[in-house]
Amino acid sequence: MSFPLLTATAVLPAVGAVATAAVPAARRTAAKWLALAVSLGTFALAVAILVRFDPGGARYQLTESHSWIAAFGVRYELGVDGIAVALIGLTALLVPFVMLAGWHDADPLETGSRRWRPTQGFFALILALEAMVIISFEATDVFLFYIFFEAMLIPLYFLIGGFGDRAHEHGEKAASTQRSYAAVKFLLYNLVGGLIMLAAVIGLYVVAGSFSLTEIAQARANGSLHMATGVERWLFLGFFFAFAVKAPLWPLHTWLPNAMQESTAPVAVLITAVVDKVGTFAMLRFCLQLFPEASKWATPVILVLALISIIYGALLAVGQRDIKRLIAYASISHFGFIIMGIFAMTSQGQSGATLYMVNHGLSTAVLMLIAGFLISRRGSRLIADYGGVQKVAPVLAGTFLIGGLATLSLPGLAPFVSEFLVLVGTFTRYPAVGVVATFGIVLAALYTLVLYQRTMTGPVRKEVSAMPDLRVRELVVVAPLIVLLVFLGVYPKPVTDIVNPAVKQTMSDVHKTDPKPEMEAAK
Amino acid sequence: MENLIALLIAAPLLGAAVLLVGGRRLDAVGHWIGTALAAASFVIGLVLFADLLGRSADQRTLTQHLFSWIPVAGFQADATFRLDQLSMTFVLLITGVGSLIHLYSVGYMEHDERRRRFFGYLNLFLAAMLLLVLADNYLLLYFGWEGVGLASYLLIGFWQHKPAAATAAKKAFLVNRVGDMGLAIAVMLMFATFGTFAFGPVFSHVGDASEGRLTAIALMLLLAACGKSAQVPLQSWLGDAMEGPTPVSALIHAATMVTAGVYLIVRSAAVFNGAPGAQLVVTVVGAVTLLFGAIVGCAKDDIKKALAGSTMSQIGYMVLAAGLGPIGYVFAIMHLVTHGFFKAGLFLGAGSVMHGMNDEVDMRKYGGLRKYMPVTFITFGLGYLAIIGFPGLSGFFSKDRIIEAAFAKGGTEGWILGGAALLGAAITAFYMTRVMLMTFFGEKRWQPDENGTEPHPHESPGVMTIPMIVLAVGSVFGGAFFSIGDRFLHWLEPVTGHSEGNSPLSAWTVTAATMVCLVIGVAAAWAQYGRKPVPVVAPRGSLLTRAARRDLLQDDFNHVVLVRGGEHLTRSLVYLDHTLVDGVVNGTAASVGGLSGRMRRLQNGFARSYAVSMFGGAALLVAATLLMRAV
Amino acid sequence: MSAQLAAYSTSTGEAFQFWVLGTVAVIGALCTVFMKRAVHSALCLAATMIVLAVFYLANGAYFLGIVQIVVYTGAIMMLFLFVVMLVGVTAADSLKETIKGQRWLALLCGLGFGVLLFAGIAHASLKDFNGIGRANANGNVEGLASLIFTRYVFAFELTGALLITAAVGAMVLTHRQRTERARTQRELSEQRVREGTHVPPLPAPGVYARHNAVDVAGLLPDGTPSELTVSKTLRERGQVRDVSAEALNDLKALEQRAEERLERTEIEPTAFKRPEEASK
Amino acid sequence: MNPVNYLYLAALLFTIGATGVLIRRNAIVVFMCIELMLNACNLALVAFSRMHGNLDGQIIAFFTMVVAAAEVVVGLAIIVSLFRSRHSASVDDASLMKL
Repeated sequence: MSFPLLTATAVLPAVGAVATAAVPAARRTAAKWLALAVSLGTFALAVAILVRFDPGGARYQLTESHSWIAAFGVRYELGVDGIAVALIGLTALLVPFVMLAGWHDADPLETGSRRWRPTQGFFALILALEAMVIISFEATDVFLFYIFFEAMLIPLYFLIGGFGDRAHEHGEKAASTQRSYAAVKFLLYNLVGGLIMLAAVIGLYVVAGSFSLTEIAQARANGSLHMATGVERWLFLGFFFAFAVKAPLWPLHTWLPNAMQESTAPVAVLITAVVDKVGTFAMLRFCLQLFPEASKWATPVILVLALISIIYGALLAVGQRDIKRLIAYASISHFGFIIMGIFAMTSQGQSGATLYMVNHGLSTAVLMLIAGFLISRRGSRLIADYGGVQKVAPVLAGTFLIGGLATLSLPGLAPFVSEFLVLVGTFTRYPAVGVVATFGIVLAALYTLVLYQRTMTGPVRKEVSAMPDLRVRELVVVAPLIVLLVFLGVYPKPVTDIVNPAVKQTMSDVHKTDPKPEMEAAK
Repeated sequence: MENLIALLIAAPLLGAAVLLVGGRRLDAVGHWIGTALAAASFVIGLVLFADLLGRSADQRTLTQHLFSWIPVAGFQADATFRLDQLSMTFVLLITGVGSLIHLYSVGYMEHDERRRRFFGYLNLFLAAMLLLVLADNYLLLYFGWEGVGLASYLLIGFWQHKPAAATAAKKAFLVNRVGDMGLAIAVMLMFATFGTFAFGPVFSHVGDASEGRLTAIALMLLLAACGKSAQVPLQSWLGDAMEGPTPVSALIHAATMVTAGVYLIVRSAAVFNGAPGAQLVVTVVGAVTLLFGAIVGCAKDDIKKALAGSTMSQIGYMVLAAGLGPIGYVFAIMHLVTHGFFKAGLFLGAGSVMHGMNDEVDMRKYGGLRKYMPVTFITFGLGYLAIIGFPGLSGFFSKDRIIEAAFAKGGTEGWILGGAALLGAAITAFYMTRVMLMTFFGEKRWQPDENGTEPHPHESPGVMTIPMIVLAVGSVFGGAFFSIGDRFLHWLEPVTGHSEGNSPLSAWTVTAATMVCLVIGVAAAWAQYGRKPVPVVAPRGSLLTRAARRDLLQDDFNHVVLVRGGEHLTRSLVYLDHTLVDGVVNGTAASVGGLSGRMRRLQNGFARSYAVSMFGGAALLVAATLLMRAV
Repeated sequence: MSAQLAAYSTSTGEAFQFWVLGTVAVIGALCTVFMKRAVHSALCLAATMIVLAVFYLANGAYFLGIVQIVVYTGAIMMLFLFVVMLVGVTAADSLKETIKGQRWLALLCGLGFGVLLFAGIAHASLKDFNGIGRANANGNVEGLASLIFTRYVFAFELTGALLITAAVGAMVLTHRQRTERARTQRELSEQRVREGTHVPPLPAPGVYARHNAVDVAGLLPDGTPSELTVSKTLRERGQVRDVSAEALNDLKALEQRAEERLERTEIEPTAFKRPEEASK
Repeated sequence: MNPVNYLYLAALLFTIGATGVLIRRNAIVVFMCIELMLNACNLALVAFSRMHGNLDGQIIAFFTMVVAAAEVVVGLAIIVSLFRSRHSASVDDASLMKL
């Protein structure tokens, strides 16, 4: 039997989390380095997956399968397709940067306390989260996926509720109240979604008699498993609701701004760039594959909701006064694009949506992490408290602008490719939807440039006049991400090559083909 | 030879990367690196040009395939460049004028501590602009299209510490984005119609598509062109864009970027030819803009804004010509090129004036500068003569052909369009004469500023005057060089196609009418600004003047409808998001909380109370068991 | 009554015994619930248990019957009485209800539950029954023993462990460890001086000609008894004997006798009502 | 007479005991009522034993007694220590478990 690469990729950070948590209180620097080393090791394993993965090969590769709870037919089944490989790569790539960015975020305020070990906790929780996210990307057993889909709420809850911005305009007490509000809100939203999904998971087992994604999909494909239309729709809705909460789709989005606003920038990055991607990923992998007919049935409504997300998120981003909240609403807009791409049911749309997941992870990471650096310097999240930063910290402002340009999908940066694919993919099937969604790119320019203008340009405000520029550590975090953004914007082929076969499979799952161009259709 | 095409772009791109990433180390030499790379691109352009000239007319299209950019099933966007006569013309214009302006900027930006970055942005612009004109498909064109938008944004807002500059930059980007949206939709429409958006296949399959589709595509392309070329209704950003350094105004907002819309229309000639309705809209947009810009140009006291109005108006001519179809394409491009020379020259002259006048832009505070800045005066004056269409100079040839073509459109439309073009020519003569008179003639009107320092007008250094001289030469001889023997027509015809319209008026009649208009315009300006001294404080002016000073109320309209309305919309949405969407959830939570608060009272802490409920529960269980039995 | 007979059927004798003793058992149970004093409740419960022991015997459970009397009534109930002596007597346990609606709810639940149980039993078809005779053929104790030490041996062992644990637990619970040193008399007196209350020792109980006990309060000069003179425990239990009236009566009687002796008038002595009869 | 009557009696005693638990506040009396309920159960078990003609019911009754003994020991110890700390044996006084 070959080396269980997928298991190793998930287990390494899990073990690392335990080890990091066990580092004695006084040696917090050692804990940080340990965690960073583990995350880099995980990245190496992810690269190994990437190398071993053969885009032209079987649908699920590097599969592992072991019996787990025999009584219910629950199996420990792992396997990755191109979409999963891309997202695992993204996750493993971002975590080391996130750690570096949050290097000092969890240092205890008063030193010398022996029992208080927030640093270890912070890094251990990040690793634990990484492990859970990776295994949910790998799982091809619905039950296994469900467990980790839910379990990742636990570390995230503590990350949101336990670690906030160091300086806060309303004082520490108010900050902690708002933090716990945000954490509880996050938890409740996602738990409700998860519980509804659990019902659907059980329902699926009752109907299909198995939790195995591959088995069910196969049985559906060859007609040996017939689902009544009503049953399929209900099950689909159960799954979709959970993913829509996590993604988040309007009107289930309100937890995200709170969570991102109150958590530290690295955690906020983990939320949008990594964890929320599990939701959109699962729509592709589970909703479409298990319930193709119901997916097609629900498409009109979902497209409308996605459209509302796009426009609504962008409009609200324009109206925000808080930098992080603004980025959160921008993300809601972008998730609208992703979901739209998935449910447009064209290969451009779905490839675009998958690329979008990766690219949005990178672009939000850049923007959010730099916003975090900015906030930690000034001690305020309010846009109005800044002005003229460009003059005192040109590199910070420049990288922030690049992050912003990526967010508004400027060609040459990675998000453009995916956004355009999504738009084209949607347009060919639903022209009106595509046209309305295009307004989103104007609004994206509006909120990004307004943010940049108010914070970075204009006369230098007194409070920011002594602001230091990006430090080496911060530059090390940002620069590779920017390079990657540019590279994937100019040459996205490496990712599309991995993604395309998987998308082709998904398209055949839902029995859809791309609409023919009008010209050929006329002939 | 094809492989050189990528180098055209690579040179300035390399410059941008080196200058922007290189950091302070390059401060001392950065501007020379930038200029050298721009010049290198120009040289490569010349080499390619020579190569093209060496080929027969139908062999003059070179393509270079670099790599597959976005390969997704059925959607193939390649990084492929296409060099034909049209793009060659642009390459030479962009790199030539670009190199000159780089050189000029070395002097103009000498005292700016961020000069290195300025050159980085200029190089970035060159790269993006070259990408725009060299792209072989619409998506790559879109890449360049937004790239120049970014460069324009960065350069307009170069002096970011000035809030006006930052706002103007943002405005320019946003208005351009609206246009970009049009281009994006056009690309999607092409993909949905033809299954591709590469130039070759699209143009060859135009005949297979329905006219409705073509009209939709053409109108979306027009929207894009309106945004980039500052045509009505998306023209409002150009005036504000003058907040940027003057070389930027010369390069981007006069000579090259703003003409990208014309390029787009001419490049998509095949599509427009198939959609006569859209062509009509194009001509209307062009005609309206040429008058709009001209009127605005008459009222502005800011020398750069007056020139910006002029730019708008001249591009209006080009769009008008492009909308006329095969009879106008060539002349649109020809006017574009000559305009590139003289307008860049005019802007550089304006920059030179500002340079000598402590960055004063109000023409009412100039006056009599011809004595202090002879070189600037002469070059500016030649540019002036060129733009008003003085016989023999560039503008005369190119504008005259456009007016002719407008009449040649035929029918009522032809008369209206031709009349508008003629009227525009008169107004052009008026406002340019006004600029000339207010700046270089009359008495000196400048005064010491608040700090008591009086400006000491002086001629600019050589690095600045040399480009001005070169451009002036171009302005004088360009038109004649192109027109004599119809050189330009023959050069460009294989790409755009050409047909002679049947003008109701003979060529000489049109020329004569143009001359009459010219004289009227100049005379009117002389009557108002030459004969009597110019007041330092602007008079209140007529209703039209006041409206024109405010860009014919376009900004006020935008402010009231879009900005205010948008603010209200977002604010109410933020409120609704908090109260309604969040409120529903929080309300559910609150009601559960209230219910449990009431339930909590059952937990009174008395063991006996709990025992009662337990006992009651047991009784219920017994009852349930009995009932089940009974049933 | 014969055991053999009880095994197969119910004789008239048993019926008679059931109705008589059953009534006693129910009355005992009711008294357990409704007697005001815990001691009385305990005694009533003991009575009920003894009746139940008889019923066990009547049902052929000889071993259990004996155990019921010896262990339950004899040991456990005595344990109850001890604890009652320790704590229960102090609490003036009124039957007045303090929790709103508790009594009604309790009665309702009880009634409902009882009705349901009765209905359930009536519903079950229990017309015929096997006597215990065969099971008891080798003697009841032997029968039980053979079951306990075979089939139920694990449960039996477990109950043994349980008993030991319970014994240890009881000891742990009732064992009181002094957490602080007991204060000396000197410290106590110093504290009293500091607080300014009762610097001298408390007054002694009343000493009378016919009453000389610690539960008799001393009289203040105006003839009312002083609470301070008796111990706190007695006060809490309400066992202070007020002999003031008696004393006054005696005084009256003495005066009257003196009057008679002196032959002043012939007046019937007015008897004071004694507040409480002392326990004899 | 039908031995079912024993069951009726047991049910009656059980109900009385349960009601007592609910009504009385003196912990000791409450405890006695619990004992009454246990005894009622034992009576029922013994009656069952007779009806079924085997000794299992008696065995269970026997175990009940043992467990009851253990329970009484611990329970009374709790009452004593409760009384010591609170100077009261009322169950209503031990109501600190509410918010």
